[in-house]
Amino acid sequence: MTALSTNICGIEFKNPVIAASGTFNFGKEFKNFFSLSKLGGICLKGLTLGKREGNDSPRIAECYGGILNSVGLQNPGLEAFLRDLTSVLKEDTNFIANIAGNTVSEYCALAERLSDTDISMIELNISCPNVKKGGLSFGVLPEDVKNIVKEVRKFCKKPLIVKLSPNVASISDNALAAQDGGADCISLINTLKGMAIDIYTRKPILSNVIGGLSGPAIKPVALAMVYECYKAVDIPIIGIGGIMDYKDALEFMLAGASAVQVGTANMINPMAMVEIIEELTEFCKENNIKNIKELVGGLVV
Amino acid sequence: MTALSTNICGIEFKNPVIAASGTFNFGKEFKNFFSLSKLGGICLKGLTLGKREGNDSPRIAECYGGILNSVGLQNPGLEAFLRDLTSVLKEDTNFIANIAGNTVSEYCALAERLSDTDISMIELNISCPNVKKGGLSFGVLPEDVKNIVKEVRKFCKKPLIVKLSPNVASISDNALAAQDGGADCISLINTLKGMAIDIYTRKPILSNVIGGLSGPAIKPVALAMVYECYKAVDIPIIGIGGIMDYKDALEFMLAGASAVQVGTANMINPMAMVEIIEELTEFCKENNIKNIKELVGGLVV
Amino acid sequence: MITTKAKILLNINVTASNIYKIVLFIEGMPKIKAGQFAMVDCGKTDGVLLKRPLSIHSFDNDTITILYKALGKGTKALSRMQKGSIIDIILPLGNGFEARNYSNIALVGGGLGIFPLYSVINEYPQKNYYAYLGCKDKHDFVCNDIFNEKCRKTLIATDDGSLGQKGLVTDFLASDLKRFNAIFACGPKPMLKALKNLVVGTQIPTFVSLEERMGCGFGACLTCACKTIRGKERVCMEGPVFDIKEVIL
Amino acid sequence: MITTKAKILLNINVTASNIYKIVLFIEGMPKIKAGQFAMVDCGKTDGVLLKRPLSIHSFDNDTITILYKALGKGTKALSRMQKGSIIDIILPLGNGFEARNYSNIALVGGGLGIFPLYSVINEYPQKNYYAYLGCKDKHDFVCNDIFNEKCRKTLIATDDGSLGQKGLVTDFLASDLKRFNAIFACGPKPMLKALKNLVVGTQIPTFVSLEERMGCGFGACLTCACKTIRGKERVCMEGPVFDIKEVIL
Ligand SMILES: Cc1cc2nc3c(=O)[nH]c(=O)nc-3n(C[C@H](O)[C@H](O)[C@H](O)COP(=O)(O)OP(=O)(O)OC[C@H]3O[C@@H](n4cnc5c(N)ncnc54)[C@H](O)[C@@H]3O)c2cc1C
Ligand SMILES: Cc1cc2nc3c(=O)[nH]c(=O)nc-3n(C[C@H](O)[C@H](O)[C@H](O)COP(=O)(O)OP(=O)(O)OC[C@H]3O[C@@H](n4cnc5c(N)ncnc54)[C@H](O)[C@@H]3O)c2cc1C
Ligand SMILES: Cc1cc2nc3c(=O)[nH]c(=O)nc-3n(C[C@H](O)[C@H](O)[C@H](O)COP(=O)(O)O)c2cc1C
Ligand SMILES: Cc1cc2nc3c(=O)[nH]c(=O)nc-3n(C[C@H](O)[C@H](O)[C@H](O)COP(=O)(O)O)c2cc1C
Ligand code: FES
Ligand code: FES
Repeated sequence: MTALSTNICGIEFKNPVIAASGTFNFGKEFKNFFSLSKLGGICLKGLTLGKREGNDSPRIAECYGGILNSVGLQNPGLEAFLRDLTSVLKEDTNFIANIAGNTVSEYCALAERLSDTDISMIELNISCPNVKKGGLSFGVLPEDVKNIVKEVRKFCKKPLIVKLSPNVASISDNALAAQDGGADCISLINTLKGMAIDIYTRKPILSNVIGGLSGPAIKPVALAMVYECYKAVDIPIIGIGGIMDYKDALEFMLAGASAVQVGTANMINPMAMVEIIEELTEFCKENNIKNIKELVGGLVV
Repeated sequence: MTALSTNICGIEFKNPVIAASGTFNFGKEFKNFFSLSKLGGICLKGLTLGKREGNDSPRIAECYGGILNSVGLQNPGLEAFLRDLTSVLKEDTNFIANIAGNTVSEYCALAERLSDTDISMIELNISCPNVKKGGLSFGVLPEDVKNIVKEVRKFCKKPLIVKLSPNVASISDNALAAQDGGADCISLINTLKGMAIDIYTRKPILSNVIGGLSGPAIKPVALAMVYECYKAVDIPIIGIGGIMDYKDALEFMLAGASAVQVGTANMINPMAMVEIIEELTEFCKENNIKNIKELVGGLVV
Repeated sequence: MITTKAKILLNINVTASNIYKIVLFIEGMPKIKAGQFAMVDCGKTDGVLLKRPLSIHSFDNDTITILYKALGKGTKALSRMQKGSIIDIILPLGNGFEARNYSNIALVGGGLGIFPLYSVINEYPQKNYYAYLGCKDKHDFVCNDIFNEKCRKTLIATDDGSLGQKGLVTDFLASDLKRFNAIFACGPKPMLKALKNLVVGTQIPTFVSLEERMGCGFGACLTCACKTIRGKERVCMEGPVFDIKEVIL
Repeated sequence: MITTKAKILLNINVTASNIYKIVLFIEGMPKIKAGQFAMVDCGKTDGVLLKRPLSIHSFDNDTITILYKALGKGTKALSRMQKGSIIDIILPLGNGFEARNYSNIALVGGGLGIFPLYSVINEYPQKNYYAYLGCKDKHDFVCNDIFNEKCRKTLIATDDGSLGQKGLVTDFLASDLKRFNAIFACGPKPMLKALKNLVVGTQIPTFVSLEERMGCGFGACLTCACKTIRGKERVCMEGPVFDIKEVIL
């Protein structure tokens, strides 16, 4: 056991630092910068049954301390993934499939097929603000959350993570609903709905008008939600939202996250996760922390 | 008529730039910097029936591009306000009373008493994340919003603004509920619930643990919500959230806001609103805009 | 109270422990009182928004000097600013120490709290001063020399005895109490509490300067509340200096 | 593709219209191809997070030169950076122009799109080049001289006729088409569309470098999509250079 090793839903993680879906594609691009085996895990780009082209460009706008994206789940589709992209799964880290569908049965089909691969876990994306059908609409009301999780659970043979949307009335109600539905783990937050306007052209910057806000701007919101969920549920939590450095990661762990996902930071600095892992190791050493699990939920209130 | 003059719910505004409640106290402090008559209006610090001491310090934490506050509606209470603080109402601008209660009948009592003063409008604060009872809890579910607005409406003889919380499932549902309840105007957004942790002490930075996030970090979220509401309701909208300069103000107006409120910016630069007003005037001149109302909802999609 | 521009005339590290001295030139300088502070813009890097509250260490007709520790994002950014740069500043803020009516004044400072105390000597150089200055270790001392020069007595104490006496300043104050007709203090809460215990039985007017996280610094946001016998008050407006009898520490 | 540090050797304004020339020294410089770009860190001021995509104008063994317009927050912050500063950079990115197999090449540039075209000459100095360069007005021209020096022909056009011909570069290209066995172009969408109309009937291999708002610049975020006959592709990876026949403009 090293200071950073941890176990989530029976899966061993070298460290609690996982790439967030959509900011790491299918991993290959980052091999230019470091060995993927350094990472705790990688959430792959959101997969749908069929190929999706996503929204038109511009799909990104920079905001103060954050970015808006409206990629809209562009991906090659399940079959193409299974055919062309599974070689990355041989890398020595945990791969998590992030799945999204237009209907409950599409989610089920994805979960079923991916259960037969070397994927370590499956993350249910019911929180994407950038697609018309499905996506976020399954993730708003607690009863809808519970229902979809219950259905997917029947087909999912891997540990099931449910990724929650922050655009809801009560995050802890939704977390409980996911737990009740049979989730093994929850991850949060996905992006906040947001918008930016070019005052000269009077047009929205994103062709899709609305996008999802990520980056340091959303960290306080994400942290409060993780803390609320930690008080509500018994299953492990993966904290996400604006994590740029090891201090941010520690804040999430103190608030109750067993692991963290790093998204936007990867786009700004491809070495971000490696640096976080190194600095967490250093931090544990300096503070005589035998294993980082000691910190989880360690907030003193 | 000047380029910036506007009319909201029958009230004349010199310009659409209003101080946001809680960042301008009762106005006096800013007289050190400029004449209050320059402003379109001022929302006074949230008033409650009885005196409130608010939460313990620390009540503020700086986040990336934003601040968290947990003041908790510290105010001298209605009677002390009426006795000691009404002299500011003589200044040549519009004063808006921001009211909050623990019960619906407290809101009604506040609205009734303030209707007999020189206040121009009343803003119903059902969106404060920093108080235990009341505050936000009236502002989450559309039916609760409609109910409290309907009750207060009976006692309120001034134009009634309902200030919406962003911590909800669907902002447009809540906006419609406010309209249905009889609101003359909606303002949004109040702060997003957020949190910050000191990793060395392992304690939350705010003594109240959770606070409200404001500042440029929340602008994209606020803008998207204003736009959603603009598509949903017929009553005027006052846009709030991270407005730091005239460009931000214009984004909100293009998204559908008839006027804007400036909050956090006042704390960082006490001249912020005066600068915004000057730059808006300049912008209208340069772009041959006869009156800024032309821009409201002018987003090209 | 004005919001204005200041030109950096000097900005240098003065100790091993990241304490900087900054000298700012301000045209049309308003009248300043000892113990007042300024809200200093540290730039808008890495998500920083708020100005930082920093006490005025000394002042003359057109400059102020501040001693500050480069701790977090804001003050570190400030420490990187070059001579000649122009920054935004709001000053003077808060009530300050009122020394006019006292002749024999004890100045009791702990850590960073030592810095603002010097402004009292700066404003009223003709009084009799007795300084009691405490720090963790000798590296934190920056301005003991100037106290030494201007005070009848300057007692230095460190937690580890690496400079002056070993112990807390309040330990060494008790025996001298009779000498003073006022005590002005600034420092960490535990020091102020110890001081309160010490003076509670005496009639010596004692004033303490408090620190609290601040938003605006000029009274608008109510984020800087401290507890007094009258209820919550703003450290930036009703303070930072409070009568020790009236403040709940 | 590496992520590394670069030292600013030069960073100066070269025109009236806020165009800057920056020269960066990079130790362990990777091999660069004409038409590739870099993601350049502009600091983290005023809420800026993302690196900015900027094309490589010219390069040698350990330096690259970029010409950029200081437009928004990021590039303006970059323009304020001092000689000697160290910045983060990712390079080289994208596919670039492949000139190897062509001898007579037309370089068609509009506005800021002129800058990267020069890197083709920089990589293959021995070819025959014909440059068609267009801008709004004469103030936007920065590097026409170096094209003039290296090209068989350099046609300059401005919208207002303030320099060279009055009109669009594509207007002047038509009559010369027979001379080229390749066209490399970079510039605003309308120019590229006009070019597509011009070459659609010909057999001349024509490659265009596209611009799109980018997040990462190295293929990870899928935010920079453009439409091609194969579906959406990443400007930063499959591009920025596309065969004009395959891209939907
Ligand atoms: C009235 C007053 C006078 C002061 N005078 C001095 C002085 O003369 N010299 C000096 O070195 N320090 C002084 N301080 C403390 C100084 O304001 C903080 O050290 C500084 O604000 C920390 O900012 P940062 O960017 O280093 O830290 P960050 O962690 O980036 O600050 C984040 C936020 O927390 C606030 N904050 C963090 N620590 C403190 C603190 N201890 N007190 C108040 N706010 C804090 C900051 O102002 C900022 O809003 C004074 C504080 C007050 C209230
Ligand atoms: C492959 C490529 C190569 C480029 N090469 C050059 C070059 O050599 N010289 C040069 O002057 N410019 C070049 N550009 C354009 C340059 O990237 C933008 O002008 C710059 O990013 C704008 O940033 P800003 O900070 O000035 O504006 P901001 O408004 O602060 O930018 C906000 C966001 O929008 C993006 N953005 C804004 N405008 C553009 C744009 N026109 N194209 C792409 N992204 C934009 C920024 O990258 C940033 O993410 C290139 C763009 C691309 C895609
Ligand atoms: C460009 C981009 C694409 C994303 N795509 C997905 C996706 O396909 N599936 C998903 O669940 N989340 C997606 N997200 C959300 C991130 O996984 C993450 O939840 C969010 O960005 C917050 O984390 P951050 O602030 O660290 O980026 C995407 C985010 C970005 C910025
Ligand atoms: C310190 C502080 C105190 C506030 N107090 C109140 C209040 O009393 N009543 C209220 O309706 N909103 C209050 N707000 C919310 C603001 O009015 C505004 O809605 C919010 O800050 C978002 O705008 P901004 O980003 O421009 O600050 C407060 C905000 C801050 C920062
Ligand atoms: S800091 Fe704003 S009132 Fe004191
Ligand atoms: S910019 Fe990220 S994939 Fe192209």
